[in-house]
Amino acid sequence: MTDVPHCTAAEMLAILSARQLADGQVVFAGVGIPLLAATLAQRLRCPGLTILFEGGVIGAFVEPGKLPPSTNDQRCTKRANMVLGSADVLLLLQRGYVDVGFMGGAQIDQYGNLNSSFIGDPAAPRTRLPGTGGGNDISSLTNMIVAMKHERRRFVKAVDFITSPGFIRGNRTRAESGLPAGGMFRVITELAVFGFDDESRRMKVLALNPGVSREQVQDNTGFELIFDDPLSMTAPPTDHELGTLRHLDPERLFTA
Amino acid sequence: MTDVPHCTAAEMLAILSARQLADGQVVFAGVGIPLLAATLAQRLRCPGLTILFEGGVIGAFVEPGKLPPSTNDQRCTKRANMVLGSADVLLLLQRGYVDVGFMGGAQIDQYGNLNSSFIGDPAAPRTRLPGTGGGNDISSLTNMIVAMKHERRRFVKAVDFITSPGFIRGNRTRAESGLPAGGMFRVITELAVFGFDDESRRMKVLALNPGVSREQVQDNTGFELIFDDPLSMTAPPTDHELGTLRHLDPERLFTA
Amino acid sequence: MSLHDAATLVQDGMSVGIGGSTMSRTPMAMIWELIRQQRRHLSCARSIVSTDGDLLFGSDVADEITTSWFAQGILWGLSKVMRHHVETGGKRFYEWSHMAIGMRFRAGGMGVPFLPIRSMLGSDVLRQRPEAKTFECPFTGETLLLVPALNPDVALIHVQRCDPYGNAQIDGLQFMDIDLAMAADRVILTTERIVSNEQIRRAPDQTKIPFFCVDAVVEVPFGAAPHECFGVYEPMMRHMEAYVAKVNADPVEGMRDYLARHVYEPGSWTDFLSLIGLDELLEASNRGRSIYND
Amino acid sequence: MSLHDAATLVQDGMSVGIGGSTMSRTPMAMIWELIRQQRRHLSCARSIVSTDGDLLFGSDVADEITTSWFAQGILWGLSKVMRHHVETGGKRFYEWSHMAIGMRFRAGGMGVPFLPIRSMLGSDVLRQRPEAKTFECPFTGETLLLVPALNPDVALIHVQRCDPYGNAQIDGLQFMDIDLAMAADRVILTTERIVSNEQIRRAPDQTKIPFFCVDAVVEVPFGAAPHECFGVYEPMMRHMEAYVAKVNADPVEGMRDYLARHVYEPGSWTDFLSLIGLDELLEASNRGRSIYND
Repeated sequence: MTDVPHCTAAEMLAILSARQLADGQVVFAGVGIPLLAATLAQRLRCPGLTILFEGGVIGAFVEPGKLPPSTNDQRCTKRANMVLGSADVLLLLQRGYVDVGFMGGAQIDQYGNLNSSFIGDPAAPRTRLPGTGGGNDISSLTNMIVAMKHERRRFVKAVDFITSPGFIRGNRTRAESGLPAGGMFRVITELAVFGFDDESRRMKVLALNPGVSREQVQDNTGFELIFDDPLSMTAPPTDHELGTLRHLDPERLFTA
Repeated sequence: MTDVPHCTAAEMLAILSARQLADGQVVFAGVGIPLLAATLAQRLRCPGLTILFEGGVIGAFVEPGKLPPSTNDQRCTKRANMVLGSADVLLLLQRGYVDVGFMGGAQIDQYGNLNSSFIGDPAAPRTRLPGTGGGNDISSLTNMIVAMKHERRRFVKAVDFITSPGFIRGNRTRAESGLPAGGMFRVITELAVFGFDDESRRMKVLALNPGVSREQVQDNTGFELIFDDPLSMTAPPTDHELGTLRHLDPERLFTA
Repeated sequence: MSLHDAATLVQDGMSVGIGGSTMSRTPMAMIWELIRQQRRHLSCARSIVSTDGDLLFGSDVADEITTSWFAQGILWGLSKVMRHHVETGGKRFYEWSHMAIGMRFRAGGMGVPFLPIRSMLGSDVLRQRPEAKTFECPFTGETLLLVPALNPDVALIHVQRCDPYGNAQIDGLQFMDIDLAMAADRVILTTERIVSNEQIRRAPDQTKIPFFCVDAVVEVPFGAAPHECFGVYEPMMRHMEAYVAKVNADPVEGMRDYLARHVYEPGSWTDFLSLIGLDELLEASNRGRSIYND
Repeated sequence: MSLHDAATLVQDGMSVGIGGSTMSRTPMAMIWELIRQQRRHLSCARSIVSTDGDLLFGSDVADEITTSWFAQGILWGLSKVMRHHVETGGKRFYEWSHMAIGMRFRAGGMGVPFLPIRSMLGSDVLRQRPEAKTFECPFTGETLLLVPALNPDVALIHVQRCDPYGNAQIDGLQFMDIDLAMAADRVILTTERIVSNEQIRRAPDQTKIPFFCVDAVVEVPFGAAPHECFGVYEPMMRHMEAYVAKVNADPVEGMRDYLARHVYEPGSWTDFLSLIGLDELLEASNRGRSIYND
């Protein structure tokens, strides 16, 4: 996938995702790569990053080597600023206190809609996926960053089922659906960093990961991509980034 | 007022009110006589009486001689079972967890409506009273006991302003107003104990206080009363009741 | 931050939510400072209003107060100050039920335009409040009342402790302060003491207000005086009684005199506390802490 | 009360709200007992469902589960047990957003028929849920979603401690348990320990569920095993991993075997804990208490 052999795809995802976060932001992070990447950003460049977890945690400060197996575990609360009800932490999104949501994704389409509910017909699904969790709420109410594996079957023209809304059918359809705020901001994969066109709201390649070609990205994508012009090239992970990441997840719980 | 000279009108109110409560009930009590009477009932006959206060207290157990100057003071929480938000304690009424509300009253009418907002025209009031507090919520959502002074100007045919609804205009007008539950249950004064007719919902004398005549009650009331038949006579305060009451309020904060 | 600087976040004409209830955890020092800075035309809202409302009307800082109950306290009957300002028509007291005020703050804090309630229906309190809407429930057909969200421009809240960022821990009665903090666009915290962020992080389930709601933190010991602060001091009743006697005797001249001597003349909040007197402060503290004695 | 007697409050066909979330404070002992008593046709609801949902479907206790997310845990990917029962059509998984579940319990706890939210709009999650109603706000003209109250017949909630009357104190993450307790018509509490009412009254601001919501209290140490209980034990991951390997290898036979050996055969909950093993219980306790070590 990449020219950086010392780094797994999951590690690449975590490091590039962490770079998308800015100090002082309030980020609502899902379990797995998002939790890990937000924690990485906090340790690298963003000591004032406030991490929220769905279990009901504000200002998490996860301990190295003690990654929680879900965002509802007690480990999420260690040295946090505040613990509250899990509906209440989601209400912070609705009230507008959250700058960015950060989740993983199973299937995404050209408008940034995510599916984590059904493969096939919902009435008789080929696969029943786990469902939205807080994903629908987060993506409905704030700006989203999604970190996910880049495979053609995961990057589809239209998802089978919109679990977590991106820009719905593009243009102004998101706002017209009753979602005036937020929307898909960035998608991070092991191949590239994506944004969305301001007008059409179609997915756009902003930067290629080190050693990745345009063709490689397009070939692994089930719809036609827009490429930013000029197109950036992402700097490779540094030893400091990778070292810090591995210190956080020495057992490769989320970076296998 | 009464033939029991060793007892003030306020003490009589507190003692007769306390008798209206039953062990095991959940009672939402206002400050003043209600707080005192509920505490008295708890010490006399109802150790399992659960007292709620508007400040956000469940299971209050007020200390003798340390009566709180409002139901929002820390003294209300001493040895309570639970402290919660003040909107949340009111929501218990809406959810149906409260058996009886218990308040004082400034002005009441034949249908048990209470006014604590305006004397005269609300647009240009002769007197602006303090307002509803939790009274409107309590009387809208549960069965009410009211303890108040019996004066002709306070017992009126129709209150100037319905702050806390009783049976509105009688018959089924309360339910028709969107208040299917609760209603005025008892009114306690230094003269008598009142209920409300099951059909017309007009105020009815259930029992005369010791030494009080029918005429005396009617003469001090600004509308025509119904008298229960047969009419009961309330037993006078016992020394034990009075002694316990004075132990609770030795400074006569609420029983002057 | 100083009381003076924090108070500049409150501009003339703003809507201001006030934390605490009746005589408890009232942000008195901040109100005192707003009077000194001669703020004008505020629209205030509080669950239950006590002598704080007297001062806001009597000093001409507030034009209107939204609350469920407004008196000095049950012990003193009606507030002659409130009566004077409302009955003569100069000031407005907008009355809602206590739960309605709470649900208005809660709607604001939840980021929705309204919440449904089952009280106020059938009463004249509702008739005075056309901004609430009676509504037929689409699920059950019942009549409900929709009360509109209340999102003050700024909230004034007094707490026992918070860190320099504004992560606040409230002991005992919370009243409507958590909803208010979430609902307000800005929050000014006064606090009995500022503690380290490390201390906050040791007991995160005691934190009630997160720092990102908070725009200013001011350490003001006895910042709710002469009202009470749970676990720290009870109300200073001798001062309160003298105050009530003075302003109820003459709501205009009595108030003018109280403001001159207790608000404008002192050089600092500590000077005001000196007027209450060390003996009463110590007594109130002793009673306040006694909640933890058993 | 015993687990056995408390479980009789849950009748066939009832709606059952389940406290905790994912692998945390799950009332596993009560679920275990319901399986042993062969309860049938339950309609369950929980914020996030983990292996508790596997067991409820795999034992045929529940016909339907209302939740926002249903898998064994992020570490193990999809639940093959859930997939088997839902995809073959025998069982139903009703999906709502996490906040929607929370607001449905909250509406139930507040005693109103619905609450308004701003999520789920525009998504296919909403298209699957015609029982939610899109609504034009009469105050702002915005589009909102009204989600209906969820008032389970009975709630199962596990807590760190409560008194014999059911006044319960929950440490750390509360999840949706407070709203659930208020919403349910009956509540069965399991608790790590029963403490005196005197102890509850010493710290009333730590009480999260009042006794009058509660219909049964059962002291069950390790009552959330093999899941975690905040501050007491973390999840027992070796047991969990063995469980997942077994049931995902064969969702029918694997589950049958697990239920036989871990639910039906043990003579008591303590016997089940013995199957987890003292070493893992002690390790989990050590990790659980470590939250308070710093």
